[in-house]
Amino acid sequence: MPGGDFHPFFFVVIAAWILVCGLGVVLFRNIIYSAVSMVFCFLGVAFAYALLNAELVAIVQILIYVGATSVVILFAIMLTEVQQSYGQLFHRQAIFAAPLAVAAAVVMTVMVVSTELADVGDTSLNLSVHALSSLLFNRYVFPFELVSLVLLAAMIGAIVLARRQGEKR
Amino acid sequence: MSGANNDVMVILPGVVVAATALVVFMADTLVGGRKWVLPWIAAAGLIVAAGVATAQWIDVGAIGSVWDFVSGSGSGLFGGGTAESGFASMVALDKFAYYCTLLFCVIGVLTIMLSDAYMKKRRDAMGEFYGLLLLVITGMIGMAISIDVIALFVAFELMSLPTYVLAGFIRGDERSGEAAIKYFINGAFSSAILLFGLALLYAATGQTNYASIAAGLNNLGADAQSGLVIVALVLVAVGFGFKIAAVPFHWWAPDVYEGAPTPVTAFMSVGIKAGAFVGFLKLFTVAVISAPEVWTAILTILAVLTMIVGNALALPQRNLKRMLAYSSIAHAGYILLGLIAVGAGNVSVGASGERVLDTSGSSAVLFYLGAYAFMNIGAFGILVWIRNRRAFRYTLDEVAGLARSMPWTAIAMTLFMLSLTGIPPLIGFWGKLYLFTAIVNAGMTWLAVLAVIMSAVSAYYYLRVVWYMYFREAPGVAPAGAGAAEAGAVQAGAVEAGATVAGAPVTVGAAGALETGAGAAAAEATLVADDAGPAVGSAAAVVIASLGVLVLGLYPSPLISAAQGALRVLLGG
Amino acid sequence: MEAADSMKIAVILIVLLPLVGFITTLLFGKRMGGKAHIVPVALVTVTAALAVYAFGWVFQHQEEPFVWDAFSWIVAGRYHASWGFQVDTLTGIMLLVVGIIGMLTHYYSIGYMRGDGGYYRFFAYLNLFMFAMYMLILADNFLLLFLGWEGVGLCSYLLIGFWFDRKSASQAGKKAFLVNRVGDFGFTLGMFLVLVTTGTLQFAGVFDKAETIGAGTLLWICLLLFTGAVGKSAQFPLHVWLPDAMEGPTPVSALIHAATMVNAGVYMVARAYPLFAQSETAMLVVMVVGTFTAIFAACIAITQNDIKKVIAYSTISSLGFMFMALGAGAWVAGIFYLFVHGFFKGLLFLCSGSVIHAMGGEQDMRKMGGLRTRIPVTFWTMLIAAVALVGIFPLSGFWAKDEILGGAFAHGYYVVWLVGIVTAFLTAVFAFRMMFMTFWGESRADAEVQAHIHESPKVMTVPLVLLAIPAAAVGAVVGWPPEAGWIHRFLDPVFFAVEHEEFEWLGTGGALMAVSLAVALLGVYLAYVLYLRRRELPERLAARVPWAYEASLRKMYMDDIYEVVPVRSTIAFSRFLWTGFDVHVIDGAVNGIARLWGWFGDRLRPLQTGRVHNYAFGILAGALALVVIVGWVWGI
Amino acid sequence: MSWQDQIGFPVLSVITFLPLAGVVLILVIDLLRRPAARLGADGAVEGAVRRQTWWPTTYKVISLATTLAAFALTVWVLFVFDKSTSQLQFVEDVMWVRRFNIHYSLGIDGIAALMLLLTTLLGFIVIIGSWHYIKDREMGFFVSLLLLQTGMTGVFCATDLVLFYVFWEAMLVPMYFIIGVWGGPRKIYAAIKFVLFTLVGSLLMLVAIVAVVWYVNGQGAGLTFDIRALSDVVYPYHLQFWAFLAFFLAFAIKVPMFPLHTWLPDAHVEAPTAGSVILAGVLLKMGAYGMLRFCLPFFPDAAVDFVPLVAGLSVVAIIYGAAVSLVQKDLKKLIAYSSVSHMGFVTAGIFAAIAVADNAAGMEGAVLVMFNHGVLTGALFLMVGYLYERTHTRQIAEMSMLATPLPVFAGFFLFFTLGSLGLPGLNGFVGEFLSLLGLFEYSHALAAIGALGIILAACYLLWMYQRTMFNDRGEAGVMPAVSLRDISPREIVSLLPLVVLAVWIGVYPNTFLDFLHTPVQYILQQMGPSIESARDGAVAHLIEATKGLF
Amino acid sequence: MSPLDWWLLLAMLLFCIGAFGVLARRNTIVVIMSLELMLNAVNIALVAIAQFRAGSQGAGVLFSLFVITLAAAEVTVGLGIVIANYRAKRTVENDHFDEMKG
Repeated sequence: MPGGDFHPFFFVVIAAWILVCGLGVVLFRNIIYSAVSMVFCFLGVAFAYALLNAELVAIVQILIYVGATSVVILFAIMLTEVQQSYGQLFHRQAIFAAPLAVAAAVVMTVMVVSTELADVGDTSLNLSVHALSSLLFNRYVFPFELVSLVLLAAMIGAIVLARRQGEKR
Repeated sequence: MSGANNDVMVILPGVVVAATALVVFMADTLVGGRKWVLPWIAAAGLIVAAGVATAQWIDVGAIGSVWDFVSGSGSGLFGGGTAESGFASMVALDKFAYYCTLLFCVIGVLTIMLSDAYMKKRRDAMGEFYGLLLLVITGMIGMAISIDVIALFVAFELMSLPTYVLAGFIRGDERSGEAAIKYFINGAFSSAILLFGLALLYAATGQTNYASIAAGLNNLGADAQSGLVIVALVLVAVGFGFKIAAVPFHWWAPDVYEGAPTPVTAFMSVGIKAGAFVGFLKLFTVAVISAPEVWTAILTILAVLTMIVGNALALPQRNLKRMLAYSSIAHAGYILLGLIAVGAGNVSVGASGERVLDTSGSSAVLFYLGAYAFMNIGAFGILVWIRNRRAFRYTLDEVAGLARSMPWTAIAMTLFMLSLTGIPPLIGFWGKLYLFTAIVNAGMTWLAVLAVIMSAVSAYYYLRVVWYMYFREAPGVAPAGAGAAEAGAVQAGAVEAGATVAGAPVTVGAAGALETGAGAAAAEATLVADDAGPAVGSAAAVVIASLGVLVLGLYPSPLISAAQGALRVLLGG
Repeated sequence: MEAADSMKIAVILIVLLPLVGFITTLLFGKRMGGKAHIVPVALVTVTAALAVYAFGWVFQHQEEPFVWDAFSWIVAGRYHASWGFQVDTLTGIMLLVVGIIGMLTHYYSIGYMRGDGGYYRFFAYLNLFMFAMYMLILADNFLLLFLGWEGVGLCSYLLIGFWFDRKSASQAGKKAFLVNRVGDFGFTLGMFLVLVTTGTLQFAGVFDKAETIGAGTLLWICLLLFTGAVGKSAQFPLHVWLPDAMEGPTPVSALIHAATMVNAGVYMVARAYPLFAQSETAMLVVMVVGTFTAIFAACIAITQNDIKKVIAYSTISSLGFMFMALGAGAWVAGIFYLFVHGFFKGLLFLCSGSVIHAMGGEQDMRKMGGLRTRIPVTFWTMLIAAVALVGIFPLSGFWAKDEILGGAFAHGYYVVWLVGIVTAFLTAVFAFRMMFMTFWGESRADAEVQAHIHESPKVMTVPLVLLAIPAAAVGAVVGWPPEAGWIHRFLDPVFFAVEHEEFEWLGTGGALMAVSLAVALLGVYLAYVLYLRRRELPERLAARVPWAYEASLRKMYMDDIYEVVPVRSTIAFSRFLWTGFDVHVIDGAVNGIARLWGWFGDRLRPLQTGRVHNYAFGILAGALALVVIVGWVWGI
Repeated sequence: MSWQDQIGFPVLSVITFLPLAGVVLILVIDLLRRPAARLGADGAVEGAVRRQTWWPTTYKVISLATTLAAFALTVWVLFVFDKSTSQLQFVEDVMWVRRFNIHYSLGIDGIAALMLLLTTLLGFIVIIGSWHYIKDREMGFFVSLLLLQTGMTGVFCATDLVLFYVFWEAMLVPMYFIIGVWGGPRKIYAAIKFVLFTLVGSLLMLVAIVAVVWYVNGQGAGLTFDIRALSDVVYPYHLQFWAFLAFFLAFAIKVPMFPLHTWLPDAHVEAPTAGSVILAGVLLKMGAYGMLRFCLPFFPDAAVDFVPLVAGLSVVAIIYGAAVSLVQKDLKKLIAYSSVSHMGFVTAGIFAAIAVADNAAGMEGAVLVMFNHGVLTGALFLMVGYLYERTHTRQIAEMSMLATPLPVFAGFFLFFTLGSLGLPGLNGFVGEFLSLLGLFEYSHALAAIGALGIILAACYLLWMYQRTMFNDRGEAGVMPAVSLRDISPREIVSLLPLVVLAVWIGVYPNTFLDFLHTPVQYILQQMGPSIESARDGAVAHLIEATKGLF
Repeated sequence: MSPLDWWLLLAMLLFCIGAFGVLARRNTIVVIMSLELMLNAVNIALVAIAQFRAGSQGAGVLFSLFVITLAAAEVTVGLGIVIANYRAKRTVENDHFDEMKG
């Protein structure tokens, strides 16, 4: 598939999928449904990456999000034993938040779309996995190392937080 | 130096800090009960990192006399030199980075000292605490040396994530937890916004490297003020504005400052803020320098709102931590003036057609960050110190009469409050003077006028602390009238009070400067509670901060020269 | 220059000795107790001798006055004022009056004030007064004159309020000072105008340029200076302090409020003769004010019952006479009157003091009577003084008064002359009303007081007698022949522009003299009828025209007007400024701004809801707003 | 002229920092005398420390010694002072902050010399005056007084704008404490009001300082904060206008000029005696001094255009202050408002002097009024303090006939009252006469109104005197025979220097005026062209300035 | 509209949906999920830009990889915080966390 080639049909389908599932996350009353909807959304995003010719990202997306993150979230849902939101689903400010979100989308879209970017075109940057990893471990090795520190911090942080009080290791 | 060697040299101070973090984590599992070594390790790591940075920074051969060194007139400390980039222009070790690294290490060491008594109570979590703190500092150093938005964002996250944890470090404490959740949700929200902004910036230029972004924006010509760039810059400003607590992205600050453990609050108020400002400064003045009109407009709005709202909301606060939180919001507003000065200032065209900035705004920001570090850490340090000594809910009423019970503490707090107000000859004054010169020089005098009016407003709540400490009496202490009261009665009462509290610990300061009426020690005796024990570290931190505020206030040249020299060679610009 | 050098020493001593007396008495007088008077009295005696010496010097050097810039006082910018002294014939006359009466009053006070708790203080103040008064008359520039001017005012304040534990005394002292201050206000502005116009304050310098000053400016200068004189010399409408000033000990009344200080205004106007003489309008004002005051005060004096008040209003009236003279152009006559008035009015006061002393402090004439035989020395001296005051041949007052009236008539001010005649008539009435009520008839005092009546000690009566001599004779001595007496020749160098006409005994001059003498005698007779022969008449008269009587008794309501118009309104206005404006408007604004900030901060607080989602909303909304604003600013 | 040529040691620094050295000495000894009171010391030790009765005397003596030494040095300086030149003298100059070319530079001209004398004089007088006044935290009080003196001295000596500003602000802090810790019932309100008022003005001044300095820098003249160098620059009118306003606001608040005066009565009433004396005696002078030093020579055109406004406000202040004094019930408040009135003469004199050519007398008079007011009002506050120590009240209504039990006191009180109401022969007269004369040259009408203030001054002062010292209430007013101790030798000693000065200046003011001739001429010279051009019309200038804003 | 614009539009819409979730939902866990949506939206944008923007050298793709990792870390920490708070307050509804305000 020629990279970066824009397929209106696939785009529309995937976009619809992503947005509907995204809405599902936000709108479902049952938190489990929300979580499942999120997983589907992530899947859609993975397809979008594929459509954009970034297979590695798509795979990583599926591995990390669909595989790991979703599970963590589900665990959290189980741990907090709150499957359903009782009472109000939304804050009262939702009636302001919805227009705000719409307005944000509109304003940003108008502003972004109104800007004609000169250099946009089908550059079909077709990076192989090899090329990507080469970049990752040469040019981007510094952020890569930093990310590892972030993960370390997150892990330790999660342990610190989730540990019960007074609990000894 | 060259090649990979060179790359490592470029990030060496950061590597030292990160490595120390790992050492702390590991040592945590190895030392068993001897947890007290952990802070020493952490501090040592920071000091080594600072030493490394200093060694790399200073051109030893050109130091000249000691006096030149101190007054900054020699070229050895700040003049000349080159900047080196590494990791394929991902990071750069320029004088800016040295300055920031040194600043962060100082802040880190002071925070470690401040937290001694606090962590003594939470021995088992010491490793995590100091390790995470070091990781945050690594992230901050990363912000300072990044010259690529990807590195910048990762460093940003490295700076943020452990802070969320630190804010919620007191498990079981609802306020601490609440602080963490507020900080986390808003923080993640705003970093997503920041990320989107960076993505749009990337969209506009197709580049992530600062220099390339600058070139790309330059190529855009008039489009450098297009809707895309505006949205991108606003979103970036949201992300950084959140971290520096600029209005209207400041909401978290008071709640989190109040709820988080006080040493962490102290760290957040100066460290995180400094880190974010440093990243902000470098990104805008290096990468987005081609579109100064846009971000100057954005920052001007932010600065005006921040100064007004911060000061207005600090006024009614009766909780000292909250008051300091709002004051720190207000100070963010002042510091923004420096950034605006850069954007609004005289941008001349260099020899090869590139834009050359007037750096006085940037150096003012760096100077102010340094000055602010001393005074605000000091102020929070006093709160920690009082909390170490007695039950203390950080309210204004509780510091009433402090001048009698803890005279030296009161004096130090007065110094910090006056410095925050900007009263000379304390360091806060020079910070403000520096900022005002920058902004006036940039032709935006009205902002300076607004800032001074707000400073006058701020004087009210800063001086309120002083008046509570000095002009009021602690509850239960008979007020001794100034003129009319019989001296004998007061003396007798004081001696009596002194006798009844035999055994109550007296602070180092109580041996103090002002003729005290013994007094409040009696009330204190029953309250001195859980955190008993000498907290030498906190005291030392406060002393260091006071000395910094006072000595650098009397002779600010070294810090000014450093801040100015830090901008002399700015890689990527 | 032998003589000048000796004069320098004399002048310095004249000024300094009383000052030394003041300081030493103030510092050590208390320890000296009843002997506290020794130093000041001795010093004043020496000073009087020196004053006489100075007079003698001036007598010899009439044509060239002694002027000496001792040392500079204020040097600022292009202005310069110095401690400079000037002795000319006018000064000489004043020196004589001040020196002699001052000395005699000091002696008199030894007796009068004996036993008073503030004995030493009294003499200290008196000496300070002498210092200031000498300074006033010896000054060679307006500023130094002003120093003496204010100095005598201060002493007047201190001495009127000498018995400060009496409310009325302390009130009266304050009133005197404040009313004088109003005059000084004008005097100060006058000095400014002089200074700005001529560049100097030195008399000689100013008068040299007098002709170059524009008419309008000159008028202003004269009017402003005259304001000062009005205050100091108790002219209408600033006369109100002088009657109250009688709260002070009687020697003070004699010395300060009759013989010397109150003359300062007259002296000053006379001194500024070259200025006034240039401005007809100013002269007219001086004359009108003087004339009006003369008759105005006389009308009040006629109903007063306090013996000192009568003399006080009489003094006001006399001072009015002097201004009338000056304004009418009869300069020498004015000074002549000042000269003789000092003696007989001083004497009159001292005698009244002796009467009061005899009556044990009683001042109400309605409780006196029949004292003629009980205190003969006092009676005879007082009678001389009264006759002199009324102006009956050949006593002093006659010559001076007659020259004034003659002068007014000669200059064509017939109305003024007529008013003067009426005043003279009234003067005769109230003066002899006082004499008859006090010395004739039967005594109306309590038995206890009656028993105590006694003649004053020698130390008081001797000065009375000594003073009676000039009071009786000096007028004839220096004023003979009328219009051309010695005093005219003596003062001519000062009032160089005055021309003399030959006095015609059988012409207008003689006729006028006869008229005034007749009027005075008529007045005495009327008093005799009203207050000795038909005592019931005054009451019936008062009942016939109650409004007139009441107005006279209530001092023409001047005090009431002052109470309401300037005093109360000032206080009310000040109170409004303070509680209304200062506290509410200004401070209200200040506190209001502070409160506004607090309010603003408080209103913002609810925004800080503590809820995460609100915060996030704020962030996003803020971001959106920023985009819109910045985008809008750039018109996208 | 630098100190090397004149006196052989940096005398201004020594004068400035001698009190600070005293503070250090006191603190060191205080620490040394508590050998045992360290960590873990108990109350017994505290008690033992407190029983060291020699200590209060010692720190008072140290305070007195340092301030007396500063005064003696000042007198020496005045002897050495060269009155024939307008140059700064005893100049010291050390680089301070290289980045901004800020110098630690001191130097005085004649005006500053007089103010220096006043500062050091009142400095030691209040030490004597406060000897037994403070009962609580006494050492802190003396330390504050010494710190305050260092700040005030520095203000008058500094010749670098930033150094000036540093001293100007630094002096706020000890005053804040003096009012706040040792003040009366509403001390907190008064203290914070004092600080905030001053701060608002001085912070705006800071912006103006920066704007002025950076303008000069932008003209290529290089960065300098040197006052003389900056005052030689000709600034564009709109900068002059706004910078003048900012400077003027700062100084007008300090003076204080109507309607910015409301901090003053509160501060004076609540402050302890020494605080009031210093406030009235020195602090108010700093405002007028600032006008002379900055507003006029820096911004001559703007200053000239502001003359009508300032002169008008000054006259209003004269009348207003006097009128409000008239109805005060509190002695201190009365004197406080009278300060507003008296300082009106100062500002009137200063600004009248620049309104018309060759009007140095007004300005010299104004400076003399500054000095005189320091002496007289300082003395009056001191005496009210002494009175308060005896009667424990400052309410006029609660006093009467005090001249009976306190004759000597009443004498002194009368002396200063008379000086204050401008009796010729005492110092008050000379200054007010000259400044009113200056005003008269500018506007006869304003001077006439201003002169009304002299009448009112007599009214309120004599009324005050009558109500306190004399009998004001008939028989009822006679105070019961209370045994009040008449004035003590210590108190007399504290007042005598002021008496001497009051007479001296009244009789021979040239000793002091001589110091002023050349500096005033210097200022007027700098103003010269502006005075000539003032007739172009202030309104046109104002419009121009407003345009410059945008 | 260029193809990139379409992708950016998609990204912005998803971003705003996520933002709406953050603003509107009470359940903290859903809020965290919404945050993830926002990050995914950015990722879509990044990858799209990398593909369509000339001279972008694939930085966007790598950026997105980092973001995915960071997002995972963020979720971990976030959920840790939520759980810790749940222990203390037995609730995950974020409007219960309003003890500190004003």
